[in-house]
Amino acid sequence: MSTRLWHSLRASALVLVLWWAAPGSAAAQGWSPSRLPDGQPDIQGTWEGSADSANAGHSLEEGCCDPEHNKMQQRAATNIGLRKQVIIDPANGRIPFQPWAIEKRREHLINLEAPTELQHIEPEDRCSLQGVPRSNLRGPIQILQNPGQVVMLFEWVHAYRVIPVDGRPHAPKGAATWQGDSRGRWEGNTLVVEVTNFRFDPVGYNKQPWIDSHGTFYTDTLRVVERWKFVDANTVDYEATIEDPKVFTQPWKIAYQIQRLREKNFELIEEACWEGVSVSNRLEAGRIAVKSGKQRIHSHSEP
Amino acid sequence: MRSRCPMLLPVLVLASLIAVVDARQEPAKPYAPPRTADGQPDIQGIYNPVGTFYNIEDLEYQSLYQNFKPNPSLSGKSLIIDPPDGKIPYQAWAAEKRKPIYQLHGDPTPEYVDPNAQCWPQGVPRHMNNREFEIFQPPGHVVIFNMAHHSYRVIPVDGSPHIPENVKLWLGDSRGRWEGNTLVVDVTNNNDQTWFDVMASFHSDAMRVTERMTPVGPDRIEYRAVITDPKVYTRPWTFAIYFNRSKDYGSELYEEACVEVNDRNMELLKRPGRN
Amino acid sequence: MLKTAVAWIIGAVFLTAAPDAAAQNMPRTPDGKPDMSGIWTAVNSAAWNILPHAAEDGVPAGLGVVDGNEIPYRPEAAAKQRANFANRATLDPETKCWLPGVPRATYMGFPFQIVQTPTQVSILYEYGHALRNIFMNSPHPKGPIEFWMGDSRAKWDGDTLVVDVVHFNDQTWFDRAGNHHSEQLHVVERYTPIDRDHINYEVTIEDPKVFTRPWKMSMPLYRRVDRNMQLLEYECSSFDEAFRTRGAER
Amino acid sequence: MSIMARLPGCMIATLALASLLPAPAAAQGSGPLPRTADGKPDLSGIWQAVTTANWNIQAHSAEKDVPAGLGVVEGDEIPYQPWAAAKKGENFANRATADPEAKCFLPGVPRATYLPFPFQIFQTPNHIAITYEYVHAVRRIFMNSSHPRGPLEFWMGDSRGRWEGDTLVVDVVYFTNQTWFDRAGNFHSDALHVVERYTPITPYHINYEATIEDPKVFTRPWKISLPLYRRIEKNIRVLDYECYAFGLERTWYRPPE
Repeated sequence: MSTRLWHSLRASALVLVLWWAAPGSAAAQGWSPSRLPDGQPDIQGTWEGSADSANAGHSLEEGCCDPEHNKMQQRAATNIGLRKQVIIDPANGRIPFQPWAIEKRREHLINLEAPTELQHIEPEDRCSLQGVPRSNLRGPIQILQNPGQVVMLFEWVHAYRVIPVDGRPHAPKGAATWQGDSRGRWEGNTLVVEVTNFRFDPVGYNKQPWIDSHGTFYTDTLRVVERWKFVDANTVDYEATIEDPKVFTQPWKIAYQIQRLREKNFELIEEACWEGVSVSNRLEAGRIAVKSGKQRIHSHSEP
Repeated sequence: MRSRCPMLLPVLVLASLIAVVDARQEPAKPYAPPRTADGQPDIQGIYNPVGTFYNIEDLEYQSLYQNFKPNPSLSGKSLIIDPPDGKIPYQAWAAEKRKPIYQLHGDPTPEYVDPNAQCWPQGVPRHMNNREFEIFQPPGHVVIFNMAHHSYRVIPVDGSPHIPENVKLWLGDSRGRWEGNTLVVDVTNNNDQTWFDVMASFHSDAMRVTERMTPVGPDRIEYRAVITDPKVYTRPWTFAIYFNRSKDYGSELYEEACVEVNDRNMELLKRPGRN
Repeated sequence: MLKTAVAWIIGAVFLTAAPDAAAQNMPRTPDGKPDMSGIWTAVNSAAWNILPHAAEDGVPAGLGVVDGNEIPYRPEAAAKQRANFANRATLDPETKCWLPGVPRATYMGFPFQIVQTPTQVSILYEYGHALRNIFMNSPHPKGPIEFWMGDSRAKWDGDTLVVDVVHFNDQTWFDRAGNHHSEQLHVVERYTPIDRDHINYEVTIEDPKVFTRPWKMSMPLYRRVDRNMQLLEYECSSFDEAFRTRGAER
Repeated sequence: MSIMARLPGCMIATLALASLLPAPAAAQGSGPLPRTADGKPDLSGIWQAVTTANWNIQAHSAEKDVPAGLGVVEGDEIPYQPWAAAKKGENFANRATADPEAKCFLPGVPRATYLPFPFQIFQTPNHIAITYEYVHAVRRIFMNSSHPRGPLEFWMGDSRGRWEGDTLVVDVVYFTNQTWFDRAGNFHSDALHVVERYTPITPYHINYEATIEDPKVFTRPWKISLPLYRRIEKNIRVLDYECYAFGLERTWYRPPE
């Protein structure tokens, strides 16, 4: 007979036990953070991916943008491509798609360039949630902590992630979500988060997040394990292993640095993307491009 | 019960008493029921209403509904004890609206079908005037369970206020209080979709009913309902029946599904040219 | 009257206990404030209509949440509400999956999670992952600014969290019955914990362009005690219907 | 016995210690449970389940107008016999018309409990009544008495109750095969046997469990569990929801405007 009271008592007791188990590794090296009442390292504050990962959200392989795109985004014309290779495994920095998936991704990239239907416009441009790890690559992340959980708030589409660290089980498989179902645990100063139960659209792959705008899709067997290693008060060595046996030939890994925003009393503001988006002119342009036979693959490296 | 002319009042009271006297066999001393755990007069049990379901204004036509013979001996008798003529004091437009139902009541078109025939809740006071029902008195409440359509009415006797005015309900919003051994119930928030009998005796959503249930013996309860509706009647009117405790029914009402098995009945009504 | 009511009702519970008396079994944060962190839901039919209403197809009846059961519209605003109601199937911003605004986000029937820290209280709504960051003890930025969820600044009044919200746009409704407001809407929310599992949520609404005087609504919020309760998602902008209409828009 | 009594002292101080104790048999919860004269927990009052189980008792993602839910089935798996699993899929496909709730029929048990409508419990020592807002469904739970001889068929079944400590146990048999457990097509046969357990956790929460057994449809018994919340709004009432009458209201006799 589980009672609400009994359940919460047991849960909080679990966190205490968990914490004691791993004091050794924290003291060994690096930062010794202040502690919250439930023993978690205090990592609250606002963080953002460093400059070298700036364009990774668009494409984990190539980064993004061309001069004209940058002008539109008021960014330096030279802000093109990736400063630093974000994919560290496989070493060639490419996503290890299975053959059938390479074909599917090409199709996405062609449609991306000349969209004629709503399905061709990639989820981010339709103001959808970004899932993991892509949510972390889109602007500031405010971290709040409560006993037993880490909460991440984003500006983009007012998304959020709630990461229980009290050892509770994953939600049942049937309750898939766009942001995935996160479960975290602390290993010293490293927050390890396993994310499963991602929302999957078996038909068009477009009513689910893409891992990047360059058509990187996944299926219901996607599993992401993030490691947020807080090396000092202002720096996180972020690493995520992405695994989906139906789409990729091997688990692959991305890594980059996340820094604390130094701006004083920074406040996230409301970003109402869906309320303001209009995609009809993009579709119009796409139809014109297709009619005039000018379809080409969306890319930043080819001339 | 307000009457326009105060002089009339004693006559009316006298008249209703006469109507009651011949029916009452118990001794003159008023009956004092036992008490429930929370101090209410205990009138729990299963009862059969002694009234009529077909035409509360003229008891002669009770039987037509089930194709039996009319009963001339009851002609002119009515369940309405005020006004004295036993008729519902409709305003002119309302009396006019009711006329077509008289020709068609034996074979009504869907538009004129008795809401009860569609398994809709019967409304107050009709659901007390139909078939066996049970009075159940848990702490702070009197609850009426009907066999028909598994309908129920919850009457709090805790002095709580009525619900907001424009939330209209099929069985209204009842508030009860005990005056001695008489349960007085004020029923507001009635919607305008129920009838008092098969003959389209209708009311508006401004109807208010004040009921008085008085146990006059261990097995009999007198029931009076004063019905007020300024939108439809020229004045309040009073409806009176009584309940006999049911001896043969046993102690448990069973479920009687209605909507679930009613599709066939509704089809019968939809004959060519009628739906 | 209450005493006699209690005499009649040994079983039923009337939650009109003074909040302070009951609030001491309320967990507290290290800085001594009631800890309202957790997942909550309003259990009523205010999402359909904040005024009392009878049942309709798909719409449960409701006793309403507005004090006095009446919204003091200006004449032209009352006419607009009637027009909104008549065309609610297309005019209601909820049908376009737009952010619901305040206080509507609280009683949409979906759970929301309060994340309480000394300097900021964030409220994460399952509906459309709406998000409110409520900043403690700091002034509103200078306007005019128009946010869908307004700009929220809060302070504690004893055990009550008082949230002042301004800088709205005029696009959201209070419910599905066409009750509306202008961009001059000013909302003051009072979250007063009754005990560990209940909050008395009271909202004062002021909008001189639309109402002749301020008015109030109030309702209890219930802490969700389901096993392993967590927020899920209602990403309604991704459902086919919203998807298609967005594509066709000019 | 004061209903307004609250848990003495502050909860936090005992947090660490209490968690090491074995689960308390009776509910300690916040505040002592209100009790009836015969010492039983008093479940009287207006209650409501706050869950998406009526859409689908299993875990499900959101769809248009359908909120997501973690499900209420323990283990999230319903042990259908093979033929029955196929029938469930068929039900799901035709749910818009095939669901008895679409025709406003009585919801059956345990579905009546987790419909998005309140219900009122009236408790007396030998008879407990539950009146539901949805289509004024009613259940009469007769205490410490046995089921009548069958075979009988009721939409809401025949309920017989007893107390096990502070838990009200209700044995329900004699169902029709017409009701569903939710809008997702989960069904049963007339051999359905449900055992409900109402365990008050605090004065405002009941832990509701229902063990479902139907040898004609499932390979083994399975269980659902969910909390019931006491509705604490001032002057809360069970109203009505007569869905079969929607759209059929008559106006031919309304008073002239």
